[in-house]
Amino acid sequence: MSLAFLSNLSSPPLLFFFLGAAAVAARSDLEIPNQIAKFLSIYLLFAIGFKGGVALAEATFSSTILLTLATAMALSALLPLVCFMVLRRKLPVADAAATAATYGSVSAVTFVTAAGYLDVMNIDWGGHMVAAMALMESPAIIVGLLLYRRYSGDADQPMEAFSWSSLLREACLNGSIFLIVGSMLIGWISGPAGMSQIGSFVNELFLGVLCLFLLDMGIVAARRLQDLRSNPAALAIIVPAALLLPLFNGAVGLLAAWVLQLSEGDALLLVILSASASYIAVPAAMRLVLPQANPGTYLPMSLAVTFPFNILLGIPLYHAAVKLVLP
Amino acid sequence: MSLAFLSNLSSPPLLFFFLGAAAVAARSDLEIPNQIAKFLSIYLLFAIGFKGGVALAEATFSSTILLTLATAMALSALLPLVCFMVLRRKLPVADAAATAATYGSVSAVTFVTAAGYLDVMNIDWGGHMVAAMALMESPAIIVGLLLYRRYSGDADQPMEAFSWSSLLREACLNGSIFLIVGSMLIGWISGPAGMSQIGSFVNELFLGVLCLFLLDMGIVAARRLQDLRSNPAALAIIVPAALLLPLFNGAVGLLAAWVLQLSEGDALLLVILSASASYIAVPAAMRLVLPQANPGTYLPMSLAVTFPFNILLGIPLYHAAVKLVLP
Amino acid sequence: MSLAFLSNLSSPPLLFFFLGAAAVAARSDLEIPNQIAKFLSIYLLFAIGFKGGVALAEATFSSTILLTLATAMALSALLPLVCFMVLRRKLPVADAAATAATYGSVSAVTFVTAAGYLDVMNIDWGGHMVAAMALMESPAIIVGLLLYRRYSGDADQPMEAFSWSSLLREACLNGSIFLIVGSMLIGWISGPAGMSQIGSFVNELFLGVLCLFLLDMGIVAARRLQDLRSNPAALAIIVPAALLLPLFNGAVGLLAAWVLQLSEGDALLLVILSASASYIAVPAAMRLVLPQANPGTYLPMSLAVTFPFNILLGIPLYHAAVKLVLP
Amino acid sequence: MKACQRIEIVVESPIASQVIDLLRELGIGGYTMLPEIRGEGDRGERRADELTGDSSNCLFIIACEKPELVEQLTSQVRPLLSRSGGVCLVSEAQWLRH
Amino acid sequence: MKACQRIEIVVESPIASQVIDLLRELGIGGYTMLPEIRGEGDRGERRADELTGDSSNCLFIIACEKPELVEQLTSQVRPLLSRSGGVCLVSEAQWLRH
Amino acid sequence: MKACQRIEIVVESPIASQVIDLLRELGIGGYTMLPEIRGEGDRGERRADELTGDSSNCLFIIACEKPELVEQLTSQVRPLLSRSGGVCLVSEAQWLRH
Ligand SMILES: Nc1ncnc2c1ncn2[C@@H]1O[C@H](COP(=O)(O)O)[C@@H](O)[C@H]1O
Ligand SMILES: Nc1ncnc2c1ncn2[C@@H]1O[C@H](COP(=O)(O)O)[C@@H](O)[C@H]1O
Ligand SMILES: Nc1ncnc2c1ncn2[C@@H]1O[C@H](COP(=O)(O)O)[C@@H](O)[C@H]1O
Ligand code: NA
Ligand code: NA
Ligand code: NA
Repeated sequence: MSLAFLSNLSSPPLLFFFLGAAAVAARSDLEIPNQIAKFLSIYLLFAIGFKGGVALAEATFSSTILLTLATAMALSALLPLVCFMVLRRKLPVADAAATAATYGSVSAVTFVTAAGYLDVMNIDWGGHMVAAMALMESPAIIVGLLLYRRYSGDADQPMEAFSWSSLLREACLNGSIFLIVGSMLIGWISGPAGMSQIGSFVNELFLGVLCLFLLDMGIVAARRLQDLRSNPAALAIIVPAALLLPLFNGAVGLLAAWVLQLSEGDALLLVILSASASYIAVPAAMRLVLPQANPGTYLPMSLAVTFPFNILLGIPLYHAAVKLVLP
Repeated sequence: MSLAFLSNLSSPPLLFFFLGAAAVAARSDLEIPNQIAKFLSIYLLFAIGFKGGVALAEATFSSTILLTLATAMALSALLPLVCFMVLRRKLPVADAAATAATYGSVSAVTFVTAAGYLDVMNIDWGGHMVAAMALMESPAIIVGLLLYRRYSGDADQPMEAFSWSSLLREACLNGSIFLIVGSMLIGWISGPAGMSQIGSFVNELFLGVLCLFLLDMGIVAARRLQDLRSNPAALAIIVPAALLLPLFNGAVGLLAAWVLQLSEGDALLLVILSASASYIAVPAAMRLVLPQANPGTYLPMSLAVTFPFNILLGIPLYHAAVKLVLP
Repeated sequence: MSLAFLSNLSSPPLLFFFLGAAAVAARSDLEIPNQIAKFLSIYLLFAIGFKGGVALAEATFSSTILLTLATAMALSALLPLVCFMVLRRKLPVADAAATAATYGSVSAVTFVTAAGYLDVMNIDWGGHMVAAMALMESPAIIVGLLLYRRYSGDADQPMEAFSWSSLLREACLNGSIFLIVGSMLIGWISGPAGMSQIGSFVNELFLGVLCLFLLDMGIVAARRLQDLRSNPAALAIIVPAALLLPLFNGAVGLLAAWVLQLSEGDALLLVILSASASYIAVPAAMRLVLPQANPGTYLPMSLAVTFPFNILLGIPLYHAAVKLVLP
Repeated sequence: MKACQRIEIVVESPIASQVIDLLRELGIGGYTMLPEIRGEGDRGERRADELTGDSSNCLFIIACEKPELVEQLTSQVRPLLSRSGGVCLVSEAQWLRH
Repeated sequence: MKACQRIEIVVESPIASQVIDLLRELGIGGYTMLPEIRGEGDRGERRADELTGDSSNCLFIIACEKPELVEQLTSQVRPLLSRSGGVCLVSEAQWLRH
Repeated sequence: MKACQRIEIVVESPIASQVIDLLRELGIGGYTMLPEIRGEGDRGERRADELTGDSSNCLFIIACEKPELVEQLTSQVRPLLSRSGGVCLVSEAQWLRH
């Protein structure tokens, strides 16, 4: 296990994440322009989605696939329940609900990093895991909102500016999700013939782009951590929660993977999906449907603490756990 | 032919065009940042220009090449005449002239997509077609302007803010044209030695970048179509015209290709050049030299209707016609 | 030698530099969006740094390496002295000091272009030259500032808004330097295993990206040259100085390379580092520590004259000189 | 030239679409919008450095000649500002008729 | 501090260069320009999403202390606005001398 | 609504951080900043086309209700403007309280 840790930590993508954080710590003016960071993430979603789709086109359809997808959705709906129960002791109801939604949902970039890790390790993973990721995006948002309405006391009072249709649009049609699912469908339709056309674009640039993208994420996460420092009270709740929630959710995900007896690669991906927290789609949705929640709570938790934790320590840790439990 | 249609429609680049349009229809917030879209188009122009130049360096110079170039220029000057005569029955003179110029000129991106289609189909095309494209850009603009002056009635009245030199600069030195022609010259000068240096950059990324670029074009074209919906009167003229003009112009291009007995690839490119309509260079030039024309007419025609029509249905349709006529 | 000149001048990257300059001369609106230009430079620094680091990991550590690094630092501290003595006869003290710092320091992009030239020529160069480049960045800034304080007459008067810590931060932690050095360290840590992960991203795109980047540099340099034209007085001093300083500094660098008996590749890189002038890190630092100096002097000198001179004529010229002196 | 009021609104990017909807509802036909800008205030620094607009602002400039519309706009913008921060400034200007 | 007029012009990007030429002709030495911004008005929405500036605006800010220059500028900007849309606002401000 | 002063500062990008430091020192809690904009003035054209901010400007918008703070700010901004150019405009505005 320690070897996996080391080899993960010395892989270029993670080292570039550290480099970004170091740039902030050293107060260097190193910066990735904003549109470039968006481009890098577009490329990563495009590439992983397409690869997953082509893999799906080559796979034989099995009931395990369907079961995995159903489990993924269930996880996304159930995980927020536990998170909420714990968090509402320390946080206002709105913040607890929004945080629960954030941690029930998934981070596409964490998923992409884990898939890259598997590729480097030469471990197969199923293309349907991309679909699983997409399915885990939205249930958590809806559950989070229902939790808020149930526990906040102002359930009857008509929600200002709220509409289920706009909620569903935010939850399901978020740009990142739309792109990765769309790319998966396109990969699935065009199959190996499509891969022969854009294969080198999709495969050979992947890890290099991931390096540059994680360099940017390192910069942004370190900045948010610095901002957090000025708020020691919040820090005492936020940081421990942001470290424990992924471990707990990951353990539940591992349990599900064990029940389904998933392959090594798929199991790791299901665990990382459970353990990861959204910092793009859910925060955006929460602004619209739960504006009472303070983004200063749930956003730095997922972006500045859980994301780095998952990609740096989480992936090899969960991998070790998967190998232990699913031999 | 139906096979070509299907294989064209299931190729990743076109599927990504649909994905972009679907994102707009579903009101997803998927978006390619603006500078990234420009970068993708810079890459495509650079790559096609360079490839064409290297091909030119390797080709033996023949009189067919010269004839093709001359024909291309002639087409660009003549096609607007017919378009104008038809359009001025339905549109104000200024709009008709600007639209005629738009359709006489060419769309570099449509050309690039067609060249990519040929590469995927393993059909050769001549590097001089890049030069043909460049030569077709400007004559249409000048003819459009002359038509306006002849028919508008205010020919004698000095044109405000108008100068031939600024017209020619807009017409010939537009950034896209400058880049593709410049890259062609550089490819021609540096030849196969140059290709060995930047070959993998130019070739292997091409279709992948085209996917992302058409994703953006799908988004933009769908937005413009949505804007059009609010104007049903215009719609009744604009949409049919934007579908018929490429068919008519393409037929004339095909006739020319038949007269010249071009190869399959070159013929298809000449047809697509004739059928395509500018939505970058000409609209920009029209703002300066024909400000009386309403950009709300000619811009959505070429961008939201003709461009998608050409890349989705036009390319395989013209290809089938070429194979019929030039066996 | 003339052959090297020609083959350098007909290589795609340089031809694209000319194309950019031609676009400005022809008043075309060709333009590389600003964030894209930054992205291209980020990629180049990342790729060269990483390659250098991997090369370092594979090299056996020798005393020549240490000596080269020490010499590089010494050059950066000493070259400004001579430059300053010459320049202060023609320029105000502040301008002379800032210009001396500019020419004592290095241009990362010139270095990257020279490394690409060596790769194309199949000439080896040592990864430690990246470290040498980084070490040459800052000494010149400090020497320039000391020169100003010594000769300006207002040495005792406390410098407004000046602090050594902010100076050192600007000098050593500039984003470009931070990125190339960080990438070198990461290449060194992850070694050939890392290269196998991101090798094709780092190697195969390099010259293509350099083409697009030099296209942008051609545009920017030509614009600055045009701005200079309106100032003939300055021109008469600036242009000759900007041509002579690289030759003089390059000669000193060649002398050092001869003393150290460096290999052909390393010698050329040391010469080009000496001959090149900073136009990113130093100008930014000068704004803070020497605001009295006029950026209109030192910036166009290095960006519009010395940079093009070095990459167009300098590299093959210095190469010929290296081959003459170090057979 | 016609007297008008110049309204300037800074809000965080995620609620830009709500401001646009509001303008349309009120029948304010025109606005100019500058996306992805930076700022600092009670809610910390917004550096415009995230993938989403989470840490960026946008700036609306609206010329409006009907005082009652300005009144309505500001009263409806106020809750948005209270909730997620920002500023709204109103000043007098002359609008060039064309 | 010196009294001046603050002129603010929003026009579509393709005619930005005409505005700059105009400013230079009039001898107005200084301006600030914000490119690629968005907006909506009588001519529909401009989303700043096209390859060319076809659907984007730009914003000029000009401080000018000579009323007659302001006069000339507005009268020459008017036809541009009539033709391709936009707004021009003029207000009073104090200019910090330095 | 509360009367305030609207301060608008254009400076070249390399000294943006000095302006921000200044604002913080003076205890001016809020500002809005538009990076990478273009302009022209006595020091030539700034096209926002370089890798660094060397040829670009940035624009600060600051709403401030304390006249003495405005006083301090302008007097400390003046030397920055003298040295590397730019403009600072001050005007009256109404600040929507929330
Ligand atoms: N006094 C001010 N002047 C100008 N802009 C401000 C001011 N206060 C806040 N802002 C802007 O409004 C945003 C949100 O402010 P706040 O809600 O105070 O955090 C900031 O990021 C700034 O862009
Ligand atoms: N009332 C307004 N306030 C602010 N900006 C406006 C207004 N009306 C129009 N604009 C701007 O001017 C551009 C062109 O307006 P129009 O000609 O009305 O379509 C729009 O895209 C907006 O950016
Ligand atoms: N009269 C003006 N109105 C608006 N902005 C100006 C004016 N003069 C200068 N500027 C801005 O201030 C920057 C520096 O001006 P200068 O120091 O005069 O070169 C310019 O690039 C413009 O962005
Ligand atoms: Na999760
Ligand atoms: Na055509
Ligand atoms: Na040097």
